[in-house]
Amino acid sequence: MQEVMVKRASELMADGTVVRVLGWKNGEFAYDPTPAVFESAEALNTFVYNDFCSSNLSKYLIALSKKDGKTLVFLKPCDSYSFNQLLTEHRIDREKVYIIGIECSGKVDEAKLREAGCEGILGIKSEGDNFVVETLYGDKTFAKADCLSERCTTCKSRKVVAYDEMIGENGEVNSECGRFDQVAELEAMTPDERYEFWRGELSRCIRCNACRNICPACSCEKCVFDNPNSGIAQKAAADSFEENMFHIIRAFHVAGRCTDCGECSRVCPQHIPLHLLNRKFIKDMNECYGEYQAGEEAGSRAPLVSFTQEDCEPSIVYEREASK
Amino acid sequence: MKKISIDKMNELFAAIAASKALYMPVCDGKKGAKYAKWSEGTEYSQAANTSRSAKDFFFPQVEDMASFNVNGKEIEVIDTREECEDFVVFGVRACDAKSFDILDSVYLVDPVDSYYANRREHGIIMTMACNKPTDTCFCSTFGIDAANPMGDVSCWTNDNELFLSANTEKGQALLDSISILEDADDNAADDIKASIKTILDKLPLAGLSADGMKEKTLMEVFNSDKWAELSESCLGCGTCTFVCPTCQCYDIRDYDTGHGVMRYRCWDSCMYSDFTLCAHGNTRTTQLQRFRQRFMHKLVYYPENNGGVFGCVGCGRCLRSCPISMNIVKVMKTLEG
Amino acid sequence: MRRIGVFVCHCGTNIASTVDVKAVAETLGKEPAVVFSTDYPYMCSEAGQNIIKEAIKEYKLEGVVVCSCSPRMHEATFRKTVQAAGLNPYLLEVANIREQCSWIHKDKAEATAKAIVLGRAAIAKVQLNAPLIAGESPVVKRALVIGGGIAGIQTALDIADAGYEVDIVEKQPTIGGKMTQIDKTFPTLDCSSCILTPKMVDCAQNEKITIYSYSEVEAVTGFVGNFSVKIRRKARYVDETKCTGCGVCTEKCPVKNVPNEYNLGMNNRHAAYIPFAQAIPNVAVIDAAHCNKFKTGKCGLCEKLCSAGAINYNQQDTIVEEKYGAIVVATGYNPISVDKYDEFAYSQSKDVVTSLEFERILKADGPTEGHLQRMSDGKQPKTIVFVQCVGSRDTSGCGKEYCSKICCMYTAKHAMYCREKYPDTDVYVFYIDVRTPGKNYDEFYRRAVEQYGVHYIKGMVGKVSPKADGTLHVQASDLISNEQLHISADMVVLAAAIEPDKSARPLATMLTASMDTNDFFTEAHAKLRPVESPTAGVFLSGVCQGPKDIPETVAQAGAAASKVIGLLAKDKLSCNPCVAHSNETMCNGCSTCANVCPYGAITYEDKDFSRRKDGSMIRRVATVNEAVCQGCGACTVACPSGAMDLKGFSTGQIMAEVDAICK
Amino acid sequence: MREETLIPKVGVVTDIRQDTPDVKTFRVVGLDGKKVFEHIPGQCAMLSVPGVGEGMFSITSSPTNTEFMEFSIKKCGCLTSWLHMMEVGQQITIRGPYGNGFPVESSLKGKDLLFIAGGIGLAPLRSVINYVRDKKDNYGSVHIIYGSRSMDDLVDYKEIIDEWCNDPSVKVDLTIDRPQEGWDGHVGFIPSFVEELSPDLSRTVLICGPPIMIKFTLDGLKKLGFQESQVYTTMELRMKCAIGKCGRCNIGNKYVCKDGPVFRFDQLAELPDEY
Amino acid sequence: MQVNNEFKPKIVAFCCNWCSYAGADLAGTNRANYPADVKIIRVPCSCRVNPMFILRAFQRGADGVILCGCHPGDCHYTTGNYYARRRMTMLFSMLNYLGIEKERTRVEWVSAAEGAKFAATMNEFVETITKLGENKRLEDLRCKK
Repeated sequence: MQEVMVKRASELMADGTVVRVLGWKNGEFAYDPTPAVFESAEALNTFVYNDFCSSNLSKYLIALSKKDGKTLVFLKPCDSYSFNQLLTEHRIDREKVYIIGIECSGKVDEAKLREAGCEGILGIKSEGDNFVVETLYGDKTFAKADCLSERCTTCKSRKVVAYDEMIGENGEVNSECGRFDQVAELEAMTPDERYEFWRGELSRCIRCNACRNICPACSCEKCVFDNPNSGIAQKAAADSFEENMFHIIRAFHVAGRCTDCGECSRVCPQHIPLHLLNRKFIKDMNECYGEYQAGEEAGSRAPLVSFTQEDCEPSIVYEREASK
Repeated sequence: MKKISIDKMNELFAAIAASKALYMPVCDGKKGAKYAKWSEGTEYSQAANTSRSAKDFFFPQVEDMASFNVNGKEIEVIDTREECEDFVVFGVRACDAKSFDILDSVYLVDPVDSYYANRREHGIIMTMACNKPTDTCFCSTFGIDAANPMGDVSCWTNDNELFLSANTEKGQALLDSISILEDADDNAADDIKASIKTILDKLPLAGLSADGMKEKTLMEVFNSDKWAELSESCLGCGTCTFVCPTCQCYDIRDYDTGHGVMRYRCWDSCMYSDFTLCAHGNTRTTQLQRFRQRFMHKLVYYPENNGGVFGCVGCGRCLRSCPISMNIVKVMKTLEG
Repeated sequence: MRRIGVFVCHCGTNIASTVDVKAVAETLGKEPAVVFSTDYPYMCSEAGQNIIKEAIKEYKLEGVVVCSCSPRMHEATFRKTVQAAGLNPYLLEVANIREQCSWIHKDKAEATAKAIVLGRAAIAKVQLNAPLIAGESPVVKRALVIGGGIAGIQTALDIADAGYEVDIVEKQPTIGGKMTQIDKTFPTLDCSSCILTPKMVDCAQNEKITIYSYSEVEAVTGFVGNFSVKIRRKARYVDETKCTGCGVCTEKCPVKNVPNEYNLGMNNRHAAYIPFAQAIPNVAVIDAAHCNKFKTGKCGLCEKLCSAGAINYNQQDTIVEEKYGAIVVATGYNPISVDKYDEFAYSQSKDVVTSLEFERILKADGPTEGHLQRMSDGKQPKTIVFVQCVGSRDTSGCGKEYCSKICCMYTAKHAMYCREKYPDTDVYVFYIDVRTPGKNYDEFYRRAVEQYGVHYIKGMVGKVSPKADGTLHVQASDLISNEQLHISADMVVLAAAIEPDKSARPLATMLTASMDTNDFFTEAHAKLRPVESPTAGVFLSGVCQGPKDIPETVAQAGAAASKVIGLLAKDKLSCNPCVAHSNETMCNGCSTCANVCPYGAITYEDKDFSRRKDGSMIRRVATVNEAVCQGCGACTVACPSGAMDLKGFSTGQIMAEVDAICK
Repeated sequence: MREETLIPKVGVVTDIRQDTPDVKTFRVVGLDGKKVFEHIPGQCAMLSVPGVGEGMFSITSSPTNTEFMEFSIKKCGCLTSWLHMMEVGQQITIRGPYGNGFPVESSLKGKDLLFIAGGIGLAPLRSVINYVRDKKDNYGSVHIIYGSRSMDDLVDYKEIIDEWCNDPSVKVDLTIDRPQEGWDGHVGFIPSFVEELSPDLSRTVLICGPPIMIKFTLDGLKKLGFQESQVYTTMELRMKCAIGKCGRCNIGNKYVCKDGPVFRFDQLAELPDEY
Repeated sequence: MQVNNEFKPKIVAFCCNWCSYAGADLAGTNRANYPADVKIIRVPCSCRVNPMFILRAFQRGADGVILCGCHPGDCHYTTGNYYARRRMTMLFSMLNYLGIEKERTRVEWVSAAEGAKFAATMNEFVETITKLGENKRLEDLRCKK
């Protein structure tokens, strides 16, 4: 795959279609490639694509599509949804981007290896459906499927929804992915249990803004939390209220715009399951206003900027809770 | 040197906790480790390191500095500081222990930061040698010996026993106050140290050296053309800063509570776009500048002002938590390469 | 911190009996920013207002809080007061301590405490009030009417009558619309042409009216009082200024087999044609899609024959750009296509016709020259079945959910006509309900039943099957006698539902006027502003707003005209200054705000934010047209970055109120 | 518990003077009516209004003034706007003194001095000018070149005319950017004015003003033959702590609040251009 | 449930200018009582109410927040309350999801003619909040005296 990608990138640079390539660069270890921009064919020597290339590259295109010349980008299915959403919001100039869609069968979460007790990782070898992790304290073998990120185990779609060409087979939308199961589990709890759960999670927040800054939907010129005039600017979760506030407002601001790419949960250094907030909104909107997948189609109208006269009343929240 | 059987660890903890608050790494679900206050039943975690650094103990993410009552044109300043209670932090790794020196060189120089000093004076650090250093560890790059951690008391452990050795008066006093400790031979922990040493040599980042940084002048590093590619994908979040044990920048903010004004300080990150924003402009408007500032500070400015000591302890937290896997190791290697 | 003055009104005893006004004035007087605080029995009285004016001058007040009755009552009064004292009228806040305090609470201590909190909230808000100036925008004294049917014609005539220029844009080669195709009008049975034609001629002759026939609106920009509209004048290949309407070209044109739109395709016309005899403008048009000259390059007969030299095969579409102060939408309707109602065999038999086709059959200039004949064999039908509600009130999803409103009446008309002219005809009408709520309407319907013996049957026609003998077998149910009926009919007439013209949807987008799910234009208020669209300066006339018959349409057309005249009579429009405002340094240009704006007040432009140090940066940012924005604030919440704020109700102001209340 | 410099003291505003349309000078004393602290010329204080913000302002009064401190403040942000709305008697908080100040007791001693200021840039220099005037014996002659956009924008115009211009040991040259009715002095930008005046090369230069003015004036001075090592300036950056700990006001490895705000240009030449 | 007589809830009511604020005025005109704990903030339209305002109210010590607007279909601005309805449904659902008492937030459509409904709604809401007691789950301790 990597070779095909490099080859195609070189060709497109050589024939002048694109002037730069946005992809991943190999890292210090087997598991830490960094998103990178390659401006020459030689630079592509360090181009890498493997199971650890998790980053959603779409957000970088806001800046790159403002530069002169076309940018070649490799988009995974998830990323292509984000790309479409950014197109919808006029943040990316489609003409300045050349997309190669790449098939994706899920990305590996390094944290899963750590959870399984893998420390002192020296190398990771891919052997069929397994990874052999060489560590200072002995080799360990894992089934790849067990190492996938949460978002990949509940992958909503393996279909690249925006591309100029594909490498590999384009996949299908998986409506039975079960991505709302965890949300449903929480919904089934009592309010007290949910309160305990979320206090436990959100109290770990260190307000590093990783979730916000990685989020393709959180691409505001100036975030309300950084704007002293917004009335809610804050730099630290100074108390429990502000921990809640930040995450509620953030989820609300991306509601209907969040494509559920799962980057927020992936990057959280405190491992807060932030996707459960976003998915709650997605699930609610699907249930109340009909199925809607942000980014599936560029130019679509999100539920919160739309309405029907027959919409449910906010009291549905009480009714649903009561009917449990 | 003192020792105690592993089976009696809880008794040791109970003895310490009897007079002082005791904190130690505990397992944080499946998600690594965090510091927590010990109480009966708390289980000490041998994890390589905690997700957040130990700097919170002395430099918490948020702390109140003073409060004000405003009444018409009048202002009353209220000093809200309180003398800190004695506490012990157990299980601090060598890297974090070293980070306190770095924080000290900022906060304990004149004018002394009384908030930090207060906690520092009342805190006792019990370090723990790293039996299982991990791939992201590179403390040896900065001359730190994971086999010989510093702090008020250094500890080593094997499957059977915990060895303790005091490095300071505070540490000695603490050990003296605990009667259940047995005396041990001064070189009782040598085997443990030796075994750690062999692992340290095998770490993937074992050969990493920062010496190259010292060979260049400040302006040479500053003007390097590598910063552009290094910072290209930086998101400008503060993750590296906030998990870093040596990052010490803070912001001072006022919060109007409706019945007074609370002045508090909180961690800030030089990676944030508003870090240097003021009424008449911003001196670092691009992420390149902000990214460069962070690494220049750790690798050039800080050593320049502190006799060549780097502002990094190689704990590896930023290697693990950077959303885009950019980190100080890549920066050092690229700048030197 | 602004210097604030607080004025507490007793409202006689209305406030003072439950609220300790002295205590309120005294307590609020101690608030940090307050430099003057007083109470008075009637703040709204001249003496009370003078206290405010004097205090503003004496204490150099920069903000005024009046604690009194509801702002809905006297906000305007006090705004004038502070303005008279030289302060911006928007630096005033009213704390409602009467309707929302003294009148609802009995406990004096409680009411006083609440009044103080409400006062504090007003003080907190007024601190952040920005001095606002109501903008003014000039009014272009010209109106545009889109659609030249009876609605458009009436509106245009009324506007022109008031002395204003008005343009009609009609996409057909002639104005007149549907009404030209109709034979008689209910309930009086006047001849449709006889009442319409004079109006059409009036339009043509009125010097204030310009008719752009065979033209369409291409683009609309601007806002109330100042719309800029591009009109595409389609090439008719006949010079309108030279053509005398003699008709030679239309007679001699060798292409004779073009389906005639005027007769709904029931007969043919030439490629060069004038839609009908009374067309306005009475000018020929060449149908390029069928003309031999265009298809093969050979012919040019009309050019040779035209003595006026009006034929010009090289004519191109032209774009006219004109400014208007107001726009009236009168795009009308069309019957729905009944092809999908297979059960009625419309596509299988020529003798199953829609009501409008039936209308053409009855009319003297129709395909049968006004003789009631079957289209298949030219025989006079002896049994006619009318089917009501074809596609109307249809909740199956196949048709329209709404009632098309006119069908009951025109069917009664048709039925009555058949029985009168051809008494030997059996006429059946199948209906769900007969709805006749209009002046003389029910009488009309009853005449059809009682005087003319039309068979009205409550029930549905299940199936129409053409038989080999040319009859139509109609299978229906009679819901009242609860039996199945089988009728052998010669003709079946379907009362097809009507729907808004297809051109309405793109037009609505251009005008940023809102539409309902059926593509009818939405009125600004269903009851109180029925002829205005929510978009200022856009008015609605006729069926484009909802199904209507002719009298209603004409009434609404006149109403729309009067609204337009009211608007054009003003030289300048004063705008509500409490409108949204976008901070472009924070704006992402994501269009979320425009999505929720009911008025289309938000537009986007690329702006240069380049800075010397950081290089070029061009960003798309939102701008609010203050003349169009009505200040609802929907955009402020939709905006994720908080770039949108609402003047007079800014985020900061509302939060300050929240803070003060919760303190 | 030890003294904490981050906890401010209360100051009372006892006088407010409108200097220019957007500059006001505030006189501040402690609650006891005395000076809150002593300082050296060029040092700064952190003034704050709780709930509004805190900011660093150079102390414009001379240390030789034993009664009060003065701050000339230009309205440019949230805090300064608030300060401009204050009335006499308002309390604010104050802490300091911070920064190194001008080396009035070392390098500057005995030197002939040239002060070049643009607009509000006069504020930090005013402290030194008056200090030097009050301790005439310790210093050589004083030459002041001061310019602003217009006559109205000349800060402390009254003091300049009444006191400095009448002080025989002080030479004052004023300029404004554009001609204006009622102004018969020099018209033109400071850099070219300085070159025109061609001041004595032996003078030690203290310069303060907008960055662009400093840049061009410095170029001019170098052209005239001045060395970078004889030119001092004072900087202003975003600050929070003012004691070199919060980490934001650095230029390279120097903190403006602690190692500055006064720098010599030869020092700045070795530092990154991030100011 | 034992009702704590000591507890006086703080309730913020956002009312749209055209319907609900007028409805509140009508309640006053009709002398329809409701507790003084309710304080009204006038907004042009229910769609002006940002979730931030609601959270801010809780932060500052409110125990309940109610939003009143024109009945759906009757919005002065035609569509404002439709957006408000969706936004509030989502916000309330999220608050409930976080375990914050769902009863503390409410939306009610009150027309200018429904003075009695306004008063009844407020009475009911105050009663509910009084039963619930002090807002603890979404409080900011710094703002408590």
